[in-house]
Amino acid sequence: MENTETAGASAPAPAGAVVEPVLELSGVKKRFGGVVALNGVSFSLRPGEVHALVGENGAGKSTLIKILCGIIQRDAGSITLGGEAYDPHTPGDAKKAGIQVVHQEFNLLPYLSVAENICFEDMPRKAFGMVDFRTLYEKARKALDAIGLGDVDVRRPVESLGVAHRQLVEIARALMGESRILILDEPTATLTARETERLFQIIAALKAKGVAVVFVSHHLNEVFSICDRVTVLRNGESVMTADIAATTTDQLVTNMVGRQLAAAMAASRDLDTGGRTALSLRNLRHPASPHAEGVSFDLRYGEILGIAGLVGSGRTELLRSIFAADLPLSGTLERDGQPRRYSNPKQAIRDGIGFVTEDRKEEGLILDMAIAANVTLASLRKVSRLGLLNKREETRLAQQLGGEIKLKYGNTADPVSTLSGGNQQKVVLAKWLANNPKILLLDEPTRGVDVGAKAEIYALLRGLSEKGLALLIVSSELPELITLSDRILVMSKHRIAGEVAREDFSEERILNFAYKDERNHGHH
Amino acid sequence: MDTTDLTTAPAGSKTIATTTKTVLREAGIGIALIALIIVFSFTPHFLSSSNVTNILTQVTINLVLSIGMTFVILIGGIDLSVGSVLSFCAVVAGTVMTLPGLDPAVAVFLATISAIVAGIGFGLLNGLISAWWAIPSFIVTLGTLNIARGAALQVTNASTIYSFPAAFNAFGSQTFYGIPLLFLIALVLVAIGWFVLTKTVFGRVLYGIGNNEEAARLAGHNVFFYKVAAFTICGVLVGIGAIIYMARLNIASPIIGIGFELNAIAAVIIGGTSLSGGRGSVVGTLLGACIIGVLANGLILLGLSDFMRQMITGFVIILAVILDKYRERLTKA
Amino acid sequence: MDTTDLTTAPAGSKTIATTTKTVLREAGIGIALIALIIVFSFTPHFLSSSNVTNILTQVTINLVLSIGMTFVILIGGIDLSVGSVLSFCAVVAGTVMTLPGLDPAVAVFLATISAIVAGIGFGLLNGLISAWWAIPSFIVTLGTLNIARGAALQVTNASTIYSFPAAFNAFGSQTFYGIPLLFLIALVLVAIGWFVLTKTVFGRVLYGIGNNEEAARLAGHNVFFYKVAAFTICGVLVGIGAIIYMARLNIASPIIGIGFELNAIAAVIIGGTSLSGGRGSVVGTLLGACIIGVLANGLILLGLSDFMRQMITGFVIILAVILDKYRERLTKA
Amino acid sequence: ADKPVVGLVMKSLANEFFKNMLEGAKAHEAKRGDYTLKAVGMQSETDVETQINAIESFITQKVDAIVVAPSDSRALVPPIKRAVDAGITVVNFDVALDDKAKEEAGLKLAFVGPDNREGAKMAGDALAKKLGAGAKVVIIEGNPGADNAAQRKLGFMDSVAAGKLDLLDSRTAHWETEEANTVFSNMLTAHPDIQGVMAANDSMVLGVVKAIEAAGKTGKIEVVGFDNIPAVQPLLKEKKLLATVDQFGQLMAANAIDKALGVVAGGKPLEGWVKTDIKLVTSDDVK
Ligand SMILES: Nc1ncnc2c1ncn2[C@@H]1O[C@H](COP(=O)(O)OP(=O)(O)OP(=O)(O)O)[C@@H](O)[C@H]1O
Ligand SMILES: Nc1ncnc2c1ncn2[C@@H]1O[C@H](COP(=O)(O)OP(=O)(O)OP(=O)(O)O)[C@@H](O)[C@H]1O
Ligand SMILES: O[C@@H]1[C@H](O)[C@H](O)CO[C@H]1O
Ligand SMILES: [Mg+2]
Ligand SMILES: [Mg+2]
Repeated sequence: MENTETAGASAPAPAGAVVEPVLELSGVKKRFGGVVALNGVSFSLRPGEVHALVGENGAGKSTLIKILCGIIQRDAGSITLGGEAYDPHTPGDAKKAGIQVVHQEFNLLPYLSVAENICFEDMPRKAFGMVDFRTLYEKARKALDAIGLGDVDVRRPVESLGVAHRQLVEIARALMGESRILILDEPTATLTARETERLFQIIAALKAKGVAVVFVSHHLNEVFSICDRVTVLRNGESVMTADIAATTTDQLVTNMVGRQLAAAMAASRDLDTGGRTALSLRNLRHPASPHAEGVSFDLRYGEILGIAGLVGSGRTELLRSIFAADLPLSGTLERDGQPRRYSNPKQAIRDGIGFVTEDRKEEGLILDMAIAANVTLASLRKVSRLGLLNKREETRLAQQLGGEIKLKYGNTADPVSTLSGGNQQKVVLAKWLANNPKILLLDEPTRGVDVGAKAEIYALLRGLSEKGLALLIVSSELPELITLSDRILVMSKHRIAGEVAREDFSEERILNFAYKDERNHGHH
Repeated sequence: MDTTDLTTAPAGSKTIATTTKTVLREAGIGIALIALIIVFSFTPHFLSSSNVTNILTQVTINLVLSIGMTFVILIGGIDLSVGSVLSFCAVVAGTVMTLPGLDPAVAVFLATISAIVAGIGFGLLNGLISAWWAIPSFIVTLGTLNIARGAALQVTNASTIYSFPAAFNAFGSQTFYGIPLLFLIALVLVAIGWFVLTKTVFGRVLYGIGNNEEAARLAGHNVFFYKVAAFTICGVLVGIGAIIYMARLNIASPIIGIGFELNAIAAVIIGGTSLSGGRGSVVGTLLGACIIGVLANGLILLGLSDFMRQMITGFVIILAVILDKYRERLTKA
Repeated sequence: MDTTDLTTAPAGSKTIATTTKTVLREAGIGIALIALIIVFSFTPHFLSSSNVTNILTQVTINLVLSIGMTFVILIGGIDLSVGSVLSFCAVVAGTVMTLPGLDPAVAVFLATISAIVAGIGFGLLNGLISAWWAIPSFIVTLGTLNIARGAALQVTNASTIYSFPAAFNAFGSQTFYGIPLLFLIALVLVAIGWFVLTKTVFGRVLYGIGNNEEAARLAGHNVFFYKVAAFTICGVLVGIGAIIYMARLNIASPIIGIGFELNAIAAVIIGGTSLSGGRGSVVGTLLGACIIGVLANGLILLGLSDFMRQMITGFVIILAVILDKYRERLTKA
Repeated sequence: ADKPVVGLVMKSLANEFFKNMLEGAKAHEAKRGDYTLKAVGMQSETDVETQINAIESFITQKVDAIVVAPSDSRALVPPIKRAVDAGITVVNFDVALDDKAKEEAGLKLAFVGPDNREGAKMAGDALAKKLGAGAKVVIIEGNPGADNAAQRKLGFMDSVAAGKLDLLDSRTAHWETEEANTVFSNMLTAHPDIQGVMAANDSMVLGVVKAIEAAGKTGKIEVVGFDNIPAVQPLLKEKKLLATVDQFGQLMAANAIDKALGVVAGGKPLEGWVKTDIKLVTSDDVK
């Protein structure tokens, strides 16, 4: 299903002739100060359809959704819901009107239990406003079972869950309410194939019940596999709406970016085998790893080494232990053949390592600070003398790197928070490139990044490896790893479960390794 | 095989750990309290029943204020005005209680009501201003701290109010098997606070707001209402605290309560509630208030100089929180 | 044409908006200050040159402490100990300055050094404890508040130190075209603070840590070091503040400085620095300190009763921050 | 309209003692009718800054006379010197400025006020007389560092020596009712055999008496205080308070203002210590 070429419209369009739309928008506009986020969007949603909303980063998808659920108010345009004017002023209004949303950003309560998170909107009550914990746990249990998280204890605090499980908890929460319309803003960005598939089953079931679903994703293959219709947003305008069956990937992409996209995604590269070993791990064990043997592998200059694995297989932890973001429990690390023991990220950075983290907002960027300040954050020594900042040099460096990575921005003095997701991700990359690293660790480098920017990032990464950098890429998107990597290691439960050479790349092989452990241990 | 097995093993073991952790959260502070008691028990008189009565009496007012402060801190706020507002509530109640011609019972009843109403008034003010304009409550309550103190002075023209009904004065020193009645009232308030925070929807939403305000708002909760409510609850407790103060000391004056806010905040934080909100409990606050009370009492009994006492108090406050950190690490490992 | 062209049009206007915003951030508070001055200028004497000298003198100590407090609040901390530590630094310096047999110049020099060293000592203590154990600085500095006060009382046995060299005493009341010399020193400190925070790598990283500690750490910055440094800088300024206090009042005593922390925090927050860290400036702090100083002075000149004065102070603190919110909204639209 | 202006600088107006003083001064202003009063108080006993600021403001406003009860006997000397240099008549009352500090500053100033040490000794002696030699007593002190607190402690110590009392403990409760209650309760635990308490002011007496009541020792422990505030009148009547000292605060400021106006009108400058009245008030004085 990852292959867009073969994907067709898997779900037939609703039978019968014209159905009354449940939701209808026309000419919706929204500005944030000087930024035009929406500039005339028209959109209609029919009951029982799954309607994809696609567009580049910053096209206005999330803004549109925020208007629909009452977080922000539109400046112009009309919206009708079930034929009546609809003008929500609070998220509560939207919920009363039967609209449920899974937002792009996490909206969880980390110290509360999974059950409380799931039922947070409407906790079951007893007399005197007391929480009916029994019902609460039952409901949460059912909700989790329904999305396939049967083994997560509902009393456990959400803070103890990994990123994917958190996303699933959010989805479970949105499914709690009886809704007419379910909006999912990039729900699959943090999920791996298996959870995604499960989600699609749920969507199909809802659809059968007549619920209308709005589905936002940067993965067009997903759009083709579950959606009935698609609307493309570009620069805040709706530029096309079509039945899925009547459109193609190329057509969508062309409409999204407003031009033909080079076939960057598919380009293969020459296998590089000549480089010296840049990094060598022997039995490196993250504190969260249950296995004393840890992880061992070599990474060569000029090589792109992919790391695949299921959610929670310990890939993020592996990168963190290399970078000394978390200190490894045991094992050794060699850099250019020399043994190293970094005691903090600073030493790893000095040693030529960069780390693009998986969560750019929490760990990668300083959102309130200027683009330039973010770009130079890890290389302030380069733009300063005797501790004094050279702002001109800083701006120059930021502009230069911005050009190299094709960053779309207004001014390097603007806060990085004003950029779209994909461009924010590029700033994170620029931050490390500014330091001329020899090794780059990348954790989900294209999460939430649109197709256009993704292609650009791929090209960029290839370019880096051709310049001799050693790249270690963790990704949950197998096509991404397959496109980029020279070699793929598959992790399972904090161990290397297998290695796949480029000539043997196939999703099936990789998944086989990924699931190996579970098969052997055979739960259920 | 199902998609759910991914974290089976860790999840199972983690659950137990989680429960233990929750229990230990309070237990850790309890251990610090017990350690302190053991140290002081070598001091003569410390464990005598009359001294236990003393300690409990001395803990009472701080405890009552700390319960309210817990609500405010849980939603990520802070209330610096509690000491001044206590004073304002007391002089209002004192004025009512000494109105000529009132039947004592009626006077006490009306005074109690008016103290609570005054507390609610300032609680509302704090909550409304900080929630409406999204201003840090630190600065809002620094403002109302001054307003309440000035108002208390203005109302009384700086004089002390006394001569309350005899029954009311007697009530303040009453004990029940050596436990001061006022402390029992405070314990009931702890129980109510615990119940509200852990068992009611209202309480869970409060925690939720402290965890992630935006998420709570997106879930359709009226964050504004809850914030105002937390400050108002704090105001109610300040009002009750004022009546307890009057019952204990038989005066009401515009200069009482100076610095009470820091004591209350210290009790809450030592009790393990996070200053950034979302985590903590009233039971922890109870233990925190007891640590402060035991410390003050024990150091006087030890016969240390006032200056040494102040220094040691500082050390122990820090030490209690450091110990709590080690306990936290232990339970994590 | 370049890759940057896609958003040029809105971006261009954004840039201007951004710059305007930055300027307005301080300008807004400046406007509040000017409004206050205009209101008071109807009071006789308010604008007289001798009164201006008064106001500047009265602002000085709070300003010096507020500069240090700005550093601490920028990294998301708070320092409640500044008042007590100022007192401790002053009695240490006073003791040194009055050592028998010292040449006056040497005595003053050694005293200044020792005040700053004492300030650094407590700053280090605050920073190390809160950074090492990741304890809220609120509680750590609440502890050192008590420790420093107790230590100051112990060192002096609660007596006041005086009889400083005549030249030192005279220096404290010197003016320069009506501007107090001490205030000029404070202005220099503001300028240094502004320079460090806006022009150096050190300052940049401090802001970064205040905004997003984890991102700063993963970019290779030693968060521990910066946190300790911020508290230590605050300590240095407290030490300098102690010397300024002594020069102005010609005494050093263990009971001075009570409540100074709240004034300093108020100046920083009114000056637009965010209590949660990462946003703000020393220039804003300067304006915030002036607002507080002008208010205190003007209300005395107005001849209002002390109670009214206290109430109005409370109102204005809140009002200043509310006004700032409206300015913020205006600049956003 | 040419009436002379008198600036009155007091300590904490939150203290009833000063509030009474202010009322006395206002009544005096109305009665004399030939001067304008401008009064300033502080927010706490230790708020030296506000006092200094107030004096500086009065200099700015060119008042004719300043009457000041200093919160610190040394810190106020330089600003007062500036006022005198500006030609303003200054009278120091309630708490005396430090002689040595005055001398160093070249300041000559009279003090109009009570003898706190003597007053405290009067109260202490009353206690000693009631209890007899060898009685076990404690002292509750005022703010450490405050001159009148120190004087009163010395006065109590004089009584302890003269009456051969057994002093068990001496601690500060910062002039505060609640703190006095706590401190004394704890003292009572450590020394269950306390027979007498000397409190440096009556606010603290209120807390002490309540602690005695709570411990069920009413009538077994004698208490003396200082200030004779209204709130202790019932305690005197019920014999829960043995004695207190009235320093006629209401008249004190009025007195000092009279003296200052005399100088302003061309009278001779004051010198030395113009002692004001103090009087022991016992249960017998209250009916
Ligand atoms: N609160 C805001 N203030 C200013 N600009 C904003 C705000 N929210 C969104 N924008 C801007 O509006 C535009 C649309 O953003 P939006 O988040 O809707 O894009 P999106 O299509 O969801 O992108 P992505 O795929 O990256 O999630 C962007 O230029 C964004 O920077
Ligand atoms: N903050 C946390 N607290 C406790 N456990 C966590 C936390 N974050 C992750 N985990 C757990 O650690 C394990 C590894 O998670 P990690 O996120 O490293 O996996 P990953 O392979 O990188 O997957 P992902 O695609 O989610 O990043 C999982 O069992 C996860 O539940
Ligand atoms: O003389 C007064 C009173 O006795 C008061 O109780 C404390 O402050 C002193 O200055
Ligand atoms: Mg989006
Ligand atoms: Mg990961």
